[in-house]
Amino acid sequence: MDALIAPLLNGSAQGALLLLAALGLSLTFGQMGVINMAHGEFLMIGAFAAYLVQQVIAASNLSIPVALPVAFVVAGLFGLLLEVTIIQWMYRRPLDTLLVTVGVSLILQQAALHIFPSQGVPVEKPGWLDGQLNILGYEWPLRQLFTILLAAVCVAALAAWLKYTSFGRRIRATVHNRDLAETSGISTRTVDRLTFFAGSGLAGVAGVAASLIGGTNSQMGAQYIIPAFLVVAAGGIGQLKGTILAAWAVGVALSYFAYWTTGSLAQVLAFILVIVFLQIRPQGLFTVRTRSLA
Amino acid sequence: MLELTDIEAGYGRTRVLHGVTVPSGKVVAVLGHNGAGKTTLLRLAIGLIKPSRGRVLFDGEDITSLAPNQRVARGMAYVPQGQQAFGQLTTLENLQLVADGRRGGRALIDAQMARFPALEQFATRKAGLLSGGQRQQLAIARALITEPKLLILDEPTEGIQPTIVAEIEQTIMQLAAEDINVLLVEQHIGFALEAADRYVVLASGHVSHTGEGGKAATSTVRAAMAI
Amino acid sequence: MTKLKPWISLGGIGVFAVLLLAVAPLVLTDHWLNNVGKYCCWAIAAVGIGLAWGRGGMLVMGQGVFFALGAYSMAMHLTLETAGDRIPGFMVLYDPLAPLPMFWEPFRSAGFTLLAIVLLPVIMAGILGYALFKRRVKGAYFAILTQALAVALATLISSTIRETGGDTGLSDFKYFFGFVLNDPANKLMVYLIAAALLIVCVLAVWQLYRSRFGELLVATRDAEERVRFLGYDPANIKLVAFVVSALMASIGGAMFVPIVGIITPAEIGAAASILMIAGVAFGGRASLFGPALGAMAVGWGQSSLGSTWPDGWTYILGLLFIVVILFLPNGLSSLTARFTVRARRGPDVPPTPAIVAAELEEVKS
Amino acid sequence: MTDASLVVTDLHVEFSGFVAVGGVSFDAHPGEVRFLIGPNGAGKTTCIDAITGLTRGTGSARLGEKELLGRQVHKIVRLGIGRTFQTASVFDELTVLQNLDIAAGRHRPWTALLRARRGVDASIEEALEETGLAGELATPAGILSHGQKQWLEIAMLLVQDAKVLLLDEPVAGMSHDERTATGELLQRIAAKRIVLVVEHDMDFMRRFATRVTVLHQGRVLSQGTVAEVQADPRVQEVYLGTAGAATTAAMSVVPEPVAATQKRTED
Amino acid sequence: GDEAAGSGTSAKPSCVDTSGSTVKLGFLNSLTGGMAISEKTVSNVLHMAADEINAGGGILGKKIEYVQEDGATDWPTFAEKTEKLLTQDCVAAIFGGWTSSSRKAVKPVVEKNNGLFFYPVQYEGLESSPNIYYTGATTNQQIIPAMDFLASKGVKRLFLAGSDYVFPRTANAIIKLYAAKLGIEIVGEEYVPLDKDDWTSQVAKIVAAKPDFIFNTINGSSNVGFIKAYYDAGLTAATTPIISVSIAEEEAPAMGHEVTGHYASWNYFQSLKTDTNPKFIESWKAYPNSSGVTSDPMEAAYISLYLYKALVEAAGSFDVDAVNAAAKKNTITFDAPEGKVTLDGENHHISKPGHIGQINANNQFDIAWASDKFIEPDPYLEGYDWFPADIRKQLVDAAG
Ligand SMILES: Nc1ncnc2c1ncn2[C@@H]1O[C@H](COP(=O)(O)OP(=O)(O)OP(=O)(O)O)[C@@H](O)[C@H]1O
Ligand SMILES: Nc1ncnc2c1ncn2[C@@H]1O[C@H](COP(=O)(O)OP(=O)(O)OP(=O)(O)O)[C@@H](O)[C@H]1O
Ligand SMILES: NC(N)=O
Ligand SMILES: [Mg+2]
Ligand SMILES: [Mg+2]
Repeated sequence: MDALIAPLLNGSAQGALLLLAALGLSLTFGQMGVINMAHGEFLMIGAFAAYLVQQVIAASNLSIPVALPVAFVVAGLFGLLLEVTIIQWMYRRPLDTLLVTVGVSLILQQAALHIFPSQGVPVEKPGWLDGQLNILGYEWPLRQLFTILLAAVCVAALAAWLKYTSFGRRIRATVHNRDLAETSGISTRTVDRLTFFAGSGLAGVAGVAASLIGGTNSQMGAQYIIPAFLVVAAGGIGQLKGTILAAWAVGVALSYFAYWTTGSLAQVLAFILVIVFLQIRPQGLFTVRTRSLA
Repeated sequence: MLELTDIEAGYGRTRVLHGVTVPSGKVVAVLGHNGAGKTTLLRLAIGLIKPSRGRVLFDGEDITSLAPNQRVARGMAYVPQGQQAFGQLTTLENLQLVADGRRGGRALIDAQMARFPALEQFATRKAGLLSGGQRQQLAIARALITEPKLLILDEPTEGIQPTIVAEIEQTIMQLAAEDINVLLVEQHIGFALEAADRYVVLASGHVSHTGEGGKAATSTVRAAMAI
Repeated sequence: MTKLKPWISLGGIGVFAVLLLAVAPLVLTDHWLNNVGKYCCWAIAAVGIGLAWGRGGMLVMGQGVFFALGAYSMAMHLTLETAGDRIPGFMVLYDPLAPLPMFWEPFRSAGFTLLAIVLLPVIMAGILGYALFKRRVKGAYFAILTQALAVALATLISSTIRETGGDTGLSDFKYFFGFVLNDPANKLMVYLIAAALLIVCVLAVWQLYRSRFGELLVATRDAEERVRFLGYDPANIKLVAFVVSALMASIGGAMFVPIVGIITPAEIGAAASILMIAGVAFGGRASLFGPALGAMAVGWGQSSLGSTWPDGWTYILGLLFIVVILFLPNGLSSLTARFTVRARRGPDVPPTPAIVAAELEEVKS
Repeated sequence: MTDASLVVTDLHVEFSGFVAVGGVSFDAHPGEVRFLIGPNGAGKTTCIDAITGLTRGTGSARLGEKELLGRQVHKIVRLGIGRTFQTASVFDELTVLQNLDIAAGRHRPWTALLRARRGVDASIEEALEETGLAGELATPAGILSHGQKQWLEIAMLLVQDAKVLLLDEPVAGMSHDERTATGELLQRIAAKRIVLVVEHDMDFMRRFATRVTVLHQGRVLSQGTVAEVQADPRVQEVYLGTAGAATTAAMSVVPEPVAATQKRTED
Repeated sequence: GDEAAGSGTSAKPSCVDTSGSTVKLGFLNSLTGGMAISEKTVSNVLHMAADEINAGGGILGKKIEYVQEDGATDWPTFAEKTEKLLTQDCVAAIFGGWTSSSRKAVKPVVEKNNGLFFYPVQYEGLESSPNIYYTGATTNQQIIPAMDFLASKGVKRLFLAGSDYVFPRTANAIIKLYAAKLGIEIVGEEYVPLDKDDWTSQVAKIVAAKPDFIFNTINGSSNVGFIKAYYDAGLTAATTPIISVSIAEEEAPAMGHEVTGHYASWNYFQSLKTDTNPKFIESWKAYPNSSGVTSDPMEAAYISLYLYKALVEAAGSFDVDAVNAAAKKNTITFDAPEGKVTLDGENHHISKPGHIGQINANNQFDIAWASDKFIEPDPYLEGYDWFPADIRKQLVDAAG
């Protein structure tokens, strides 16, 4: 029983963390076309923000709920800074944003190594996350449940934001044709900044979740970036529901692979799975058809 | 309403416009051969490119350094050349985009849908899937929803079926009558001259001729274009 | 003027060849000559990236994969040459009784190894490229996918310690096709081979760039669908460039092994693959010399700045990425282009509209 | 002529339920400039898309003996079908000569690809003369004017030696003189090839069309000579806009269509 | 030990110049990249030791002038920098490294150039080189005591968790051999790449395997993820304790209270009561950029520089062959914070006390077990009959 149910539950939690990491990318990459390789470092910034909040509010029962919005804002502000200083000059060269942000990511990692203890810092989990939930005889860690709930809340908030506010339309319009959006009266600068803020902020929230699961150190962001991009790509760029499904699928697949093979091989197999999938459906799970030349 | 004075502009190191001045007027037509710089001039008027010399005045205000969206907020609207629409958004979303935040947004949309029935029919279709002419209608509707003081039109009838061309031409005439100013680029000199109270002929980025609308003989303009 | 042009490029290649093959061995210490040899290996891969990315618009972020094919082919051969008829030492502990893994056996043969260095990347890039390009995978998808492939391969090697040496990699080679590697004369020979191969690769792309294929490649980069309507299959055009670039990466990898004396998964993973791109971007992605010189410059920066200011180097490298891409999208070669006669045939790069078009689906019809 | 005619029979194109083209049949022959007209959204571009393999269509489109539907885009091109797009698409960064050279390339052996170009092919010289672009040989296509780009596209079809030229609104955005030049060019070209033009410029059509097919809502509404088609009341109603058009619900502003259309014809 | 430079021509004459008032030494650690997390401390403590030695008059009266190099968490870079330090900078010896992979990259280069490398981290043994001195534990000084400790606790079902690289893989190979001898069943073995934090799937397997102890050879920050996932699953020191060989005072704080009660096997702990330890701790705490706690790897790094000083002074020369000859006399000792260690001149390892510590609420270690005497280094496990002689022979042969 455990062999079937445990990977499913663990994998769902892994998928949820991946989703949190990918959610911001689905905005900045999926909607804006910016390939932000420093997204992982924004996640790291969120985790360090959680640590700093705990330095102020010692009781972790309280500090983590406080850390979530704080991490959102702090990481969001870093994103905003990146947008204003660099990205805003590059909207017409999406592939080049990839290279520029690789540079940003290097700098942020090294800065974190300088500023914080090199071994990393502890982020204490709140007491109310101690314990397990018994599901079909399997003791499922509460912390995993929390990751899933957090992801669900973020997805719902983001979806509502995109769907029920005019903002979603403006983002999509700006992505599609910047000049046309601008001459239609949309302040593309505002759209860009807000989108980037929100996307980076989501990375910060993911960072808090990650800080409860692994180490909080200068290297932590690096392990999320490529899986997160794969998830966004596999889901279909700009497709929220695709991203959700892909994250979950990758998480569960990783978990089953890890259960059947080894941790290292699971990583390889999951990557190959996504790569093969993208061969079959090069535009991801969900696609938008347009009447392009293609 | 809109005055462009001694404009010099271009792309990168290539200069396209050389000291172009466009006077204010109700309906101003800009005429010229392909590549004369008409589109460049309109892009400059709406703020998509910045002049290296010269000034742009709107309603007496110097807007030379304003971004396009700020100009739109001040009452300018722009229909670019080439049937442009937000392909990933539905027809309706294309219109909502500009109607958002305006009073009576829905009514404004309905009015335009009534004007262009194809838009009503394909309201939920992605604009990228519309035919060229349908997209052009959408572009004009999008501009009109903002209830502009000045409408900038770059070859608005290009690729439009004759019945609708007629309608668009009527619309332009009517807008002028409704106290909306128009800056128009048209290849159909006859119509342009009839609609315009002033016109400017561009040739290789220079103003080769200007005049009062209506009166000018088509042949004079043709001659000026060829310079 | 257009007649002169080939001679300018050829002259440049000639100067480059003299510097690498004659001047460098005379003026550099053994240590630095060896370093320059290492940069040459990266430069060989970079020349291929310039072809695929700069001219072909395919941002190949996983050249580490092909670098690895060459490098590990070579390393397995050198390991076996060193081990003689014994099983390589690192394998013993994990399973002392098991024989040499099957896929190692053929690498005992020098001929097979050389063939593998050439054929493995061609076959692999051929299959991969065919699948990707036929399915019209491009832009960011292509970049991320190739990158993921590099990560997957690096992880796979890391996790198969008995078969591949794992994270520690393969090292401690004593011979190179019969030559004793410790002998300075043989080291010099290995260096000269790498440098000569670099020149050959530059010559190869020089010819490709000035050929009709070069123009077609640029056309495909800028308007792939348009090319289709001229009766070409863009997939085939891209495939050729991709395969050639993979082959160059493999050759670079193969020479890296005897020069550096060790190959590990870190040299082929995401970071390494990106560093190769950095060099290309730095030098000028679509120019003839840019990728090679850029890769050598980044390599040099790493060895020298990395020494004088270890943690500072990371900041410098980061800033380099930012400043070059931001202000000099065509790399340093665009600076020199300002001083030379503009007699180029293919305009020098402008990555801008093409890639945007590939990325943000323009609705045209 | 039978061997080289383009015969489209019962062509259907559907987009997830929406019938864009619903059973269109027509044929086009060398020697004529065939026009395809119809209201916006009638399915003209979609017909061309289907013939050129850009969109999946059912029915049949044959060039001589060869069925075109179901083949890949580049294979259809190799059978001699060439097209232009509603928006000009040339290789902006390549010169006019390079553009043409690439277009001419598919007739060369692949080994020629690996060599640099020496001199200018005769076919290219000819096309340059024909389209009046001879002076722009070394100009990057990106900085050509709109009209010149359209001509370059046509020139590319010529060097490609296309047997069929499908031109989607080739004179849109051109000035009167340029239109005349283009029309004359098309007439010359049509002597040896099949030319099919989609256009909304009725003046242009009147001057240069030999035969006209009118599409409406994905079907053939009318077919015949210019005079026949113009006289067809259904065509007038849905497209040309004579008296009948005024009653079309399309009008929120009641226009004077006759006057307007005539004005257009004047210039 | 094995023979020197392998095959081929012998190295060029050394370019080391100690005629002046200083001696150049090379410090080589990863200051960037993933391993900087751990290695920065080692690098820092080397600086402290150099400062101390200089303050005390230097080595043979010559002040240490060090050349710092960054290995950048990249093994070929370790090789390149080693070569550079030896042939360009002409240093008399090199100190540093952390992962076994980095050491394996350095080894052929120091051997080829007949240089000296001092390696300060516990490792998997089965190695020795005339050009390397090992001041961290070999397996019989850390892993075997840990296994004995487990046996004494009556452990029957052991689970092995490690990072996926040479040290954990080799260590576990040895652990499995010894466990068989001890009658401990290995109920599972899991590896996760060094740069991955997520251990949830593997912990689920641990839960399913129902071990009564975990042997942890995970390195680096991956440990944090492991401990967290472990705690989440409801596994604690009370139910299923872990014994680690790479969690020390430096690492434990990043794991908070969730690591409390688990064990680690080391030679040195900050809590050791030796004569020299208080001063060491005090100096370190006062040293700029120090992390405030002392740990085994940094202590071993500290030892390495002093051991070199002792060697050179015994030899009366910086010459590599002279230093090695001095070592052969087996008289080199150093009064280290872990106690008085003695250098084995044959295998270039040092004797060390064995200790098992249990992590307390302050993330310090309470000593749970101590060896009654210093354990002599035995890298090839020659004194252990359960280690197959044929493997040993093959390994020695393969090493050349
Ligand atoms: N993005 C650009 N970069 C460089 N040059 C450009 C660019 N856009 C236009 N040009 C050049 O500027 C000149 C004027 O172009 P513009 O589009 O303003 O002409 P136009 O009068 O609108 O022509 P048309 O009637 O064909 O639309 C042309 O020579 C054109 O090639
Ligand atoms: N890929 C598609 N998916 C859905 N609908 C489509 C698609 N392509 C075209 N259509 C629809 O099919 C109809 C025919 O379009 P088409 O572009 O062929 O018209 P057209 O006759 O060329 O019009 P125009 O003169 O305006 O260019 C239109 O209603 C259009 O919206
Ligand atoms: N020796 C180690 N811990 O790698
Ligand atoms: Mg224009
Ligand atoms: Mg059309």
